[in-house]
Amino acid sequence: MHNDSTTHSALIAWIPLLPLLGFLVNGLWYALFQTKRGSKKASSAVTGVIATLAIGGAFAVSVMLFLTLKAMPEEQRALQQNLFTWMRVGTLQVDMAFTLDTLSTLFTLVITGVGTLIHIYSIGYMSHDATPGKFFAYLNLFCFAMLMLVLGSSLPILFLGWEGVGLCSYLLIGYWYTDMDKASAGKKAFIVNRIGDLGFLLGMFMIYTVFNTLDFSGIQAGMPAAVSNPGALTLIALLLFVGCMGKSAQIPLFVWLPDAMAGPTPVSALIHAATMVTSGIYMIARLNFIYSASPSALHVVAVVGALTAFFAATIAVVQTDIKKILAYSTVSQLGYMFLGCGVGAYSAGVFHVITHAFFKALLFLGAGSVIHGMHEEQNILKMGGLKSKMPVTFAVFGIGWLAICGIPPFSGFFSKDEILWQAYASAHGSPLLYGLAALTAAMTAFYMTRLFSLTFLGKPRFAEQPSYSNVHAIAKHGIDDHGHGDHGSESKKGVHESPAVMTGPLIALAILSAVGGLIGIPHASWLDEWLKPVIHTGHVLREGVAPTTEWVLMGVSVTLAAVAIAFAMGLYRDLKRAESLALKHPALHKLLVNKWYVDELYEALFVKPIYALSVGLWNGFDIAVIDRVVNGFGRVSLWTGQAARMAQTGSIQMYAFMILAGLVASVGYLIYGLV
Amino acid sequence: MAWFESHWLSTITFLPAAWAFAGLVIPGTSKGAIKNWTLAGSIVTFLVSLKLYGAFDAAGAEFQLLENAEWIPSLAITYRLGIDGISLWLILLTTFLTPMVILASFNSIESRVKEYYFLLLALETGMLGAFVATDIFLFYVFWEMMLIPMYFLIGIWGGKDRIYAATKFFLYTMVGSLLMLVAIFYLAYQHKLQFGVFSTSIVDLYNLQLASGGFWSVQSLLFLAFALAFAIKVPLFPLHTWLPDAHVQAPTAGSVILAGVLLKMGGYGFIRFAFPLFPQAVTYYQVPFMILGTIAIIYGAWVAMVQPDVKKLVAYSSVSHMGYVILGLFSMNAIGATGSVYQMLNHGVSTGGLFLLVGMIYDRRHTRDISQFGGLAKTMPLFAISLMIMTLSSVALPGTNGFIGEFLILLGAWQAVPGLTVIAALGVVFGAVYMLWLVQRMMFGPITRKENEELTDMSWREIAVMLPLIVAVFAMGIYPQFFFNKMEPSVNRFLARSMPTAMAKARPPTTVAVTEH
Amino acid sequence: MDSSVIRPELLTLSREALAVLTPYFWVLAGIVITMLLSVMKVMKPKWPVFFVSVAVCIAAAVASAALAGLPPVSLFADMMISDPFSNFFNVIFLVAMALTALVSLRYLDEEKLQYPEYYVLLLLSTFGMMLMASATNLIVIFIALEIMSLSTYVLVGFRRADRRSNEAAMKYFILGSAASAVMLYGAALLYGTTGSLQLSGILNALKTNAAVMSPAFMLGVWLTAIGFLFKVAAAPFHMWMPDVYEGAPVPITGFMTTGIKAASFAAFVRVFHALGYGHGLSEAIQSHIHDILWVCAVLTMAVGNFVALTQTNLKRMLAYSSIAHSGYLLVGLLAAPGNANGYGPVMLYLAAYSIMNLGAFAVLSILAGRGDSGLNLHDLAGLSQRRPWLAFSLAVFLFSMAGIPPTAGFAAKYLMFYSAVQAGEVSLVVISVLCSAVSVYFYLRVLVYMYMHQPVGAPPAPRWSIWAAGTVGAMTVLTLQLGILPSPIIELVRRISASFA
Amino acid sequence: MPDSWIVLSLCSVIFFIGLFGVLVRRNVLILMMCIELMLNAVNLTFVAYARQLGDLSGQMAVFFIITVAAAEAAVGLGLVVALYRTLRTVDTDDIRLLRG
Amino acid sequence: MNALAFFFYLFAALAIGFSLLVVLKKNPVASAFSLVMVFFSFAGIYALMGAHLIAALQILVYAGAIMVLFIFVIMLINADAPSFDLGRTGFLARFVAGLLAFVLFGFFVWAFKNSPQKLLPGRFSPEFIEQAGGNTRILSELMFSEWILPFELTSVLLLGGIVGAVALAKRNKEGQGGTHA
Repeated sequence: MHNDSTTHSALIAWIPLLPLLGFLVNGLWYALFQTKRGSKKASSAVTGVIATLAIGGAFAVSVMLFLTLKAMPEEQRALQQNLFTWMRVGTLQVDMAFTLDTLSTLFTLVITGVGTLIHIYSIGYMSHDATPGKFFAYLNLFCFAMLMLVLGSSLPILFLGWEGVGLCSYLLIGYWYTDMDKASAGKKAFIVNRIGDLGFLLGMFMIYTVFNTLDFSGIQAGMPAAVSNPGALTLIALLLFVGCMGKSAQIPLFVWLPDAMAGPTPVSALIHAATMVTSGIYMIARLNFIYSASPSALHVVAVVGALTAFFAATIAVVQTDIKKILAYSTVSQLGYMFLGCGVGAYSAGVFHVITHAFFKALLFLGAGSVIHGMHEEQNILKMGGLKSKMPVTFAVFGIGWLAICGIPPFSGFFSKDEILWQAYASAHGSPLLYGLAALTAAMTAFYMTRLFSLTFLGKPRFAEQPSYSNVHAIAKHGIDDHGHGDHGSESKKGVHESPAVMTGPLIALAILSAVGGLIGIPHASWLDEWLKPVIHTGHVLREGVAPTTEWVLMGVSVTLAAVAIAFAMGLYRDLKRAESLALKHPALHKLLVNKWYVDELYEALFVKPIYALSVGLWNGFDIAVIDRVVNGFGRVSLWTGQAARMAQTGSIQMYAFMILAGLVASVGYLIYGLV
Repeated sequence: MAWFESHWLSTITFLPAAWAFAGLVIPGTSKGAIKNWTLAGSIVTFLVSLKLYGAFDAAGAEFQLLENAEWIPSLAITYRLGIDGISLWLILLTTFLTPMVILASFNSIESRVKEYYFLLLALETGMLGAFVATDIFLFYVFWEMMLIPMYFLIGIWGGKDRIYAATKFFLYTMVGSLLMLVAIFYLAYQHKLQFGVFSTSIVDLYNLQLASGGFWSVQSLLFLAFALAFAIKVPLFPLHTWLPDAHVQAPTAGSVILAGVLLKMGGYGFIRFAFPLFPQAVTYYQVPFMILGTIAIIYGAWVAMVQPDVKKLVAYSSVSHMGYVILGLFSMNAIGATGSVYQMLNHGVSTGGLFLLVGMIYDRRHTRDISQFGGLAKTMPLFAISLMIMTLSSVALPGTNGFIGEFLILLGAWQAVPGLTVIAALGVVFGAVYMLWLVQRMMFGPITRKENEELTDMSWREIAVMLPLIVAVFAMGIYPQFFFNKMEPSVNRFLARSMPTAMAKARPPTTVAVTEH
Repeated sequence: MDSSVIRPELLTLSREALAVLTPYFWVLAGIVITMLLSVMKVMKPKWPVFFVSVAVCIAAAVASAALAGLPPVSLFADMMISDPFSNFFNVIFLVAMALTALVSLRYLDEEKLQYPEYYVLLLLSTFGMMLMASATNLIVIFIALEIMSLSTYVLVGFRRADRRSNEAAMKYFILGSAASAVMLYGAALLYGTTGSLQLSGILNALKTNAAVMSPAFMLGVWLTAIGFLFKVAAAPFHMWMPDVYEGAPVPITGFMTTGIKAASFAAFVRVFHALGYGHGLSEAIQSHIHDILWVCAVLTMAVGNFVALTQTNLKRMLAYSSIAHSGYLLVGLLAAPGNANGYGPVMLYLAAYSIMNLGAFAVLSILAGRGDSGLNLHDLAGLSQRRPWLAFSLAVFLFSMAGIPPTAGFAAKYLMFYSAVQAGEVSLVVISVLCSAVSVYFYLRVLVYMYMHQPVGAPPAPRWSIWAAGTVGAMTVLTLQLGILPSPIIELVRRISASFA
Repeated sequence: MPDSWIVLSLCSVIFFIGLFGVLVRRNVLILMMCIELMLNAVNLTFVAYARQLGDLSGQMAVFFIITVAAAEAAVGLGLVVALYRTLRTVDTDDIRLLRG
Repeated sequence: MNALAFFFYLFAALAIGFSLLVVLKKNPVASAFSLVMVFFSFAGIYALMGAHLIAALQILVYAGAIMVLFIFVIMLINADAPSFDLGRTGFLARFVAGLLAFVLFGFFVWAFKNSPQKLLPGRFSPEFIEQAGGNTRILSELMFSEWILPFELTSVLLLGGIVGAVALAKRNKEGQGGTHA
């Protein structure tokens, strides 16, 4: 058994290494043979298959190890692998070591599983791209980093993955770099994340000063001693949460995520919906013992989560870009997850991570399929009636829609309801939080329905022939980005269903979204059981909360969702009424359309002032002061020289006079000394 | 052969110079021959210097591969060489970078080739000498001799304002080092007073007991004299203004050597001399210097952000990065110090690489104005990849060398002065801002100028220049332990020396503090 | 008849006295022979005169070097002494003289000044210098100084048809005579207050009789000092120097910067020593004279370096730099009593300075055009391409003057400031090094023109001669050699100054 | 015979008159005369001291100084002649070419 | 006030007066002749002090040789025209120069007054000189014994003077170089 587990432990490294391998193969291939001018572009099939095999292999290993874990007795469900010592300086010791426990195994499964599907999907989606090698290399690199993040057995390793995924999202958002907006979107994502990472770093330092180690096991071991110092723990928890804000797009650092939709849709699905953005929840779940030890920190997490959920939902209500809507809904759902963690229901948060991974990936890929079919059209106002045009997409999208709206028995219902219940009932929860969450749930249902109906139902609101925007799109993207080099010929066929290679993964995800919730049926939650070794905190109810209330709330949320759906269905049967509604509250509408002017605010508060300050420092201090002082020394010396030159008049009398003056002065001093 | 066995350091130090003199026989007209000869020389030096890695035993004595010969007995000046785990890596860095800059200059330098390569090799000897010297006078001699070739490299093959830049560089450094010279006299004399004999050997000077406490104390003044010289070299805010000019005007090789090695002289000087010689003074000035380092980090990053000239941008980024070095050194703990030493190596690799890349693009477009570029990733993908990798190393992405250095430095500084570290850590963000913005402006977006459309990608020669650096970036990022293993004992010794408590001193600053309160 | 008045024994020279006098005899013989050659018109005197003067110098130099080891011998009733100190300086003078002759040969041809008197005067002034270094009687020192000066006045004005040369000579003469009058007045006061003109007598009087230390004595000390300060061009008595150096023929300028400076310092050292500086005899001398000299040194360094920044004529720039170097030498002089090396640093510095300066002026005399034209900075533009080795040598000399390793100048400065710090003159040393940091700028400027500018116009064809080129080469090698291995000469000067004090 | 300090003061009067002359006159010949004045003052000092010291080396000194003065005058006047040849002037205001 | 003193003051007055004339006279010739007068009065003082040989030399060498040389040159370059160069020195310059000179003079006088002569007199007392054969004899004897070196050196010095004068004064053979500015 033990021997067996060690042999299995040796496999852990392969989970991240396989994608890394895929990255190297594709990347080097690309660098060596695809960069020469005029070299024939590789087909997305070859590179795509390589990449898919890499991630697929990782998935296989994950499954195998998952089964191994499952086979092990509950209390010792954890596999360790230590590759080598990364840094050993003074008392600091960081090993390049992996831990596969019940928490990380879930994440590896989701990452590799969903990842595989998205890879497959991308083969079709990127078929027209000029540099698929690059794309798949990046995708694999991302999976590698993400897996490092969840497998690392110490904070620095986690941070390695943490920043690695940030890098990949930067690269993939700016994948179509010839478009300056997309490039800047990538930069924005990286930098906002960096701000979060700053908090993460400081959190790590704080942990090191308190626990004198950065290993999760070590930290956990140090907890008993550390609880005596709640202030430090709170500080740690909050600093780390700043990191989560960045990575998981919470207030105030969420601004990058909507822009991140500039990337190819599979990227949005994988990175900005399913995996990367949830790493914040992973970390909190991972360090749940710290958070549990600091109620105030927990409360902050909960409040921020709830507010983010609500805030993002409000914006999503009025967006018209299909991907933007999904993006904001992602932010909102992430808020849910943090709310869950914030009320101490870590497993609920993790649960929602998993279900959300399923249905949000599904929704994004569906949207991608729509966009693909609509030739780069992303504005839902220009869609409609796609039900008939792309039935498969319609069907799977529908499932995703129901899932996110929280309609039983779809996965979203269970996870979201768990969170709602905990928000109300948990020791850290409160009716207020619940109310906000429930309201958000309703709004979610509303805007998702809006999206769904405007896209698939009703009559088409677009010309059969490629609209101007398509041509525009081509012109904008040029030949090498999201391809459609042969757009003209394709557009003859007009709007069309996507190929099987894309619909296949969609169907798979649809099934998952449908049944995924079953792992967390209330009171029979396999997930809670499974996570016990990592998340010890059972659900303690607030006193005065009757267990039966749970069923009531369940009913309430379902009703809310249903009502919202119905309302939206009715409202968006024809756009006129919807717009009239918008016109009734122009100010509010404007505010929401412009996303509460948050970007503008940051621009005015930070970007512009710092830039101006820097220019000022450069011209006003570096050049005008320091350098002037430095050169001033030289200039003064020269002046001194010139002045001294004045005496050198060339007249003997002058020189003799100087001699006499010197005589008088010196003799005077002598006499003075003698007197 | 036996002679070599006992004189590895002399061999390595003077090999380049000897090679250069031998190269003088090649007629100046046959440029190819000169280039290849020089390249061969630098590579041979590198290979020989690899021997040091094996020869140096981390568990062994403080200074190893010792050489000790009479030089100026009348002044008790000896020819003393030796390396410890810190200078070992700086030496290897030097010998590692030199072949690359030589290779990089093959196409960019066409006039007065012979002098150029002669000076490059002479410069290498100067730098190596400064790193191996364990006699402070010998160190000073090499330290000054380094200036001369660099002065000519900037002044002859530099850009438009090369003469201004070269003179500024020379004078700036001279002023600092002359005051250090006075301090050296004083130290040697102190040794005479305390031990009866003059000595300039640092292992002897380490034993000096110097009065401390307050600004006017001997230690503080001497420390400031040394610190001035080294701070100028580092360069530490606000003494950095020579750097942008020198970098912008210098030819590529000059910039790389300047950033890669010469700046390290400053940090190395602190480690080897300023800290162990004046422990109390170091404690006394710890916070001020950490503050200066922090300012340098933020200030350098901000000013770099708004530079229109890409080379100037990289130059200011050096100011920022070397600010980390100072911060880490003055945090006075193993983590910070190790991080600083490592950061020096990183900076040599990453900034060196950046300057090389800038040089490549300059050779093609003869401009360094960022606004002249844009969308280059399309025409020169390999260049884009290299630039991206160097950028990542420079923004300290985990997995690259930069992260190790900055992580350790900040962690060390956190343990010393947490509040300051919060500010310094902002440099991590701003570093990302200016580097990524640079990449975006140069590489991304549509191609706006048609000169950029026909640019050729990196040639095989240029790939050969960059590849070792790229490998180094990741190797150092993934397995730093390889370097730490040799460094650790030396760093610990250095810290033990620099701790005022380590030696019973006339007036420990703690008592001063007590009396002041 | 009181026989105590006449002392015939003083009229006979002992064997060893003759032995130690050989260098002087060599030079005297040279003077006589060259004069005879110049007056009798049997042949064109150029070559014989040249060879004779060089030969005697070499012979005398060898003799002095050989004598340098011997213990001091005082001659002519203590009027002069032949000790290692004097012989060390004799070597400097004689070498300087020989090299000047070598450099001058072609120069005089080009300038159409090939008169034998030139060499006679050179020898005469060298003779004067030698005596200055060895005289131990104020009057003898004065006469020696006059021998040196008179012939130098003439040499400065040797380009008789050139108004600059004339002007320089006239200025030098007027101010020089005035200065020597001042110095003589000082001598008179010293005589009056101590009752002796012998240095030994003065020192003896000081030591035995406290009453000697009177205001008049102090005036005497200081006026005498001023005489020397004038000769070494210490501020504020320096102002004659730039004009004279610029007006004089290049080789003569080189000769003056080395010979006259060294001779004056040699005599200065002797007199100062005799006047009790550093014997702790009197607070007045120790502190006040020290203070005044301190100020003088600072002024000198400052004026020399700062004004040199503004110069564009190489000759004049080097003149100012020579002033600055006098300042450094004064530092050494001040510090001498306080440190173990005594006057060694001063001697080493003078030696190193002579070497690099002779080299530099040799280069200039090769570069100079008619009437010493073509010595402006821009005339040097691109020299490194036209004359790489000439440029290299000049660069070495300039680096040496700036005190950058590994050159003689650095070794000398090192020993000098090193000793000064030991003597507790830290503030003075700091000022000095800052001044030399300033000096780096104008030395570098020459390099900038030589190496970093492209040639402009057609500069005068260099006046090559095997002799001049040899001189430059030798001095370059010597500069570097002293810089890299200074130990032997440091040992030497130490021994000498020990024996001297 | 009056006190020594009176005699010495006489000497210094003459000396400084000479020095003053050097400062205010422009004619080279007169400058040289002023210098002769200074030398004479020195001579007198020597003699005065010699007398009061009862020592003859002072007078010896004067003897030599006179000789030196003669030689100096010879050379100086030679210079004046040479100068006059080239510049046709003996006025120091006309020899201010070298300056700065 | 005895005769010695009287004559001393007389000569002193003459010396001062004429030396002032030397400085102030416009015409070089006039200055030259006043200088001669100064020399004579000095010779007188020397005589008063018993330095007979010096007095004689003063007349011979100075008044005789040197001054003749001066006059000769003045005539040679016909510089005997009165030159108003004194006027060209600004009043301020003259004033400051005079002031400084006077201050310095003050210093010296102070110094002389405060430097009492405490040395015991040497062996050459007047009576000793008398019985040893007189000032001149003793001087010459000293000159050829103790002072032999300076004596010889003066010969070299004069030699140098001659050579120098010749080198300067002799006409150029070939049209010699140099820049006639």
